Amino acid sequence: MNGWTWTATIALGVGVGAAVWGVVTGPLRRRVVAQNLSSALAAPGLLLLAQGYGRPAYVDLALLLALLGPVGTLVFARLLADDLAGDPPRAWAVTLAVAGYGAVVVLVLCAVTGPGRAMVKLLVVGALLIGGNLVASRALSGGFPGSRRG
Amino acid sequence: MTRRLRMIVLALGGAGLAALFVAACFGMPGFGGDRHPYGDRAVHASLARRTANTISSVNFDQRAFDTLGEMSILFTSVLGTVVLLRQTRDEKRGRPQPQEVALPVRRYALVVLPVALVSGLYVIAHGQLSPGGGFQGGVVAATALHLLYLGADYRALERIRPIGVFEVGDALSASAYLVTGLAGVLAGTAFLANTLLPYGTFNTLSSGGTVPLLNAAIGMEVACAIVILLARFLDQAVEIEEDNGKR
Amino acid sequence: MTVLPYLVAVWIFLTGCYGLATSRNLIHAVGCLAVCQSATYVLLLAVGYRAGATAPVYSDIKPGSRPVVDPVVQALTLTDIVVGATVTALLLSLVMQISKRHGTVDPDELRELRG
Amino acid sequence: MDDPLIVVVLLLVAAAATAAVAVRDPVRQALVLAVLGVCLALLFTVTQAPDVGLSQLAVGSAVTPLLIMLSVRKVRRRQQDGKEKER
Repeated sequence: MNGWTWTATIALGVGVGAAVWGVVTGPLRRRVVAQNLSSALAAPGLLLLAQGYGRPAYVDLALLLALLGPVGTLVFARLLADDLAGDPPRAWAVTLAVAGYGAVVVLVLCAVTGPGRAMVKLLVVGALLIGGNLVASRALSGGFPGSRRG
Repeated sequence: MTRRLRMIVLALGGAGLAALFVAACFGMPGFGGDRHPYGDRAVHASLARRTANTISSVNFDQRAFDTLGEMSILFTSVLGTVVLLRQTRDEKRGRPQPQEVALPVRRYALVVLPVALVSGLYVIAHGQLSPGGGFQGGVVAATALHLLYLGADYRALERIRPIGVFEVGDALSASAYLVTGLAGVLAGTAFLANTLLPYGTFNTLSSGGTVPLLNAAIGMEVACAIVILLARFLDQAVEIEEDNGKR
Repeated sequence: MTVLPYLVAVWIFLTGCYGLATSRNLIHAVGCLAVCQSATYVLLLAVGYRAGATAPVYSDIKPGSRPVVDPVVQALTLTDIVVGATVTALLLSLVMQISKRHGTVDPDELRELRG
Repeated sequence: MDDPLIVVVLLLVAAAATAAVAVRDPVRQALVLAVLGVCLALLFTVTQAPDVGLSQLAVGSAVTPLLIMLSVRKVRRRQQDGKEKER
């Protein structure tokens, strides 16, 4: 194991562990936030692993998670809009902290890889991850107002 | 059988199963062991046919017949779902009211839709090189279309998703897989044997003989299958309602 | 350590079976079946793992430069995940039909209806 | 070699799977299943199976939750309609 995989071990253990805990307990508003953050916490871990294993091909996993994780959250935001309307999630502090964590990981990896195609891919993953995460949080807290079957 | 009796039977069966499983675990070769005879041979065969992604080579070359079986399970379960979820005589189709969507969410959906679609195609196209392939990319491409339902409303999705076209595409790609296999027979070798096309240069898009063709067929099959499945589910959940006689 | 992954697979499978048998909602039961399925993925990949090896995908490494894990079990697992999702869809559509016919998705109530 | 990493992710998967069974409400179970999908994808990555991880991410993050949530909506709506009819 090297420094990257050790960092990934700790980050995944703490981050995704917290997400699992959050999605299992508490009111619905906390569970949806935990589900949203699980993808935002796992994707930087995948990037760290790709670097640690020395396999740029593994970045595809993080790309797909950054794309589809927020889509999954939109599913819940849309179909649970009625249940969440009375008790919308308010977790902007945590969301922003997780977004910051993603940004730090992406920037560090960019600095290590140096300019080139790999760096562009990393930046795309980072942008999709942070943008998707923030939009999904927005969708959870009242992104679908006045929802009736549709 | 009462609930109590059922729980006792379950506990007994579960305990027995658990004991056997744990005993089996300790009899298995240790995790992370160095002996993988099949794996080594599969890697060797894949490299001989210049397919960079060994897993795609196993799926679409060495075990292509097995994948044909998997594909027919996929096809049959889609068929079953379509039959089960058709509109019956006592149901009517309601027009769903358009959903209000917050502006950032709508914009996000419209921006990410093409990105996700292109990523899906990228994953399919590079299936024989980097991680990915028809199975994964097809699901991603099909999911991308449904961003229209999530970010706009169901009628927008219905406009760009002529379901008949996807049903034809599903059947066409399933038969494309079969035809590629039969082409091997016509050329004088075996069904689904990868001897038809030149193997190409290692680690380029056209390498691997028939692997990219079968991969593309599976990608289209999976994408169409998922779109049809989700269309049936969305119809049921959003549009079709029971005719109560009073509404 | 050398048996932990297998034991985790056994645990996931048995938990899923327990959930299937005690479920009071057929949709929940379908979810439990998905959990059972994931036990098979864990088992297969644990069988194919080789310590210190990497994926047998040669788009970014030279063939033969590093030891690789077993691709056969990976190919089996990867197709099953996608096919499993469509089978889940088939089961869910059966649940919807049951709900239409009988107005309930609780297996215990369904049994009472029949007998 | 990468033992601690694999152990941590295995435990995460076991915890998420147990939770997915223990949570009885289908809606909440769908949320746990989505997180279980992410954990499984991590496990597949650390056991050096990126193809399988991609497959799990593609299916587990959006398609399976969407299928379950749509079924729940349909079943709930029928039950509500049924109650209205009785009234």
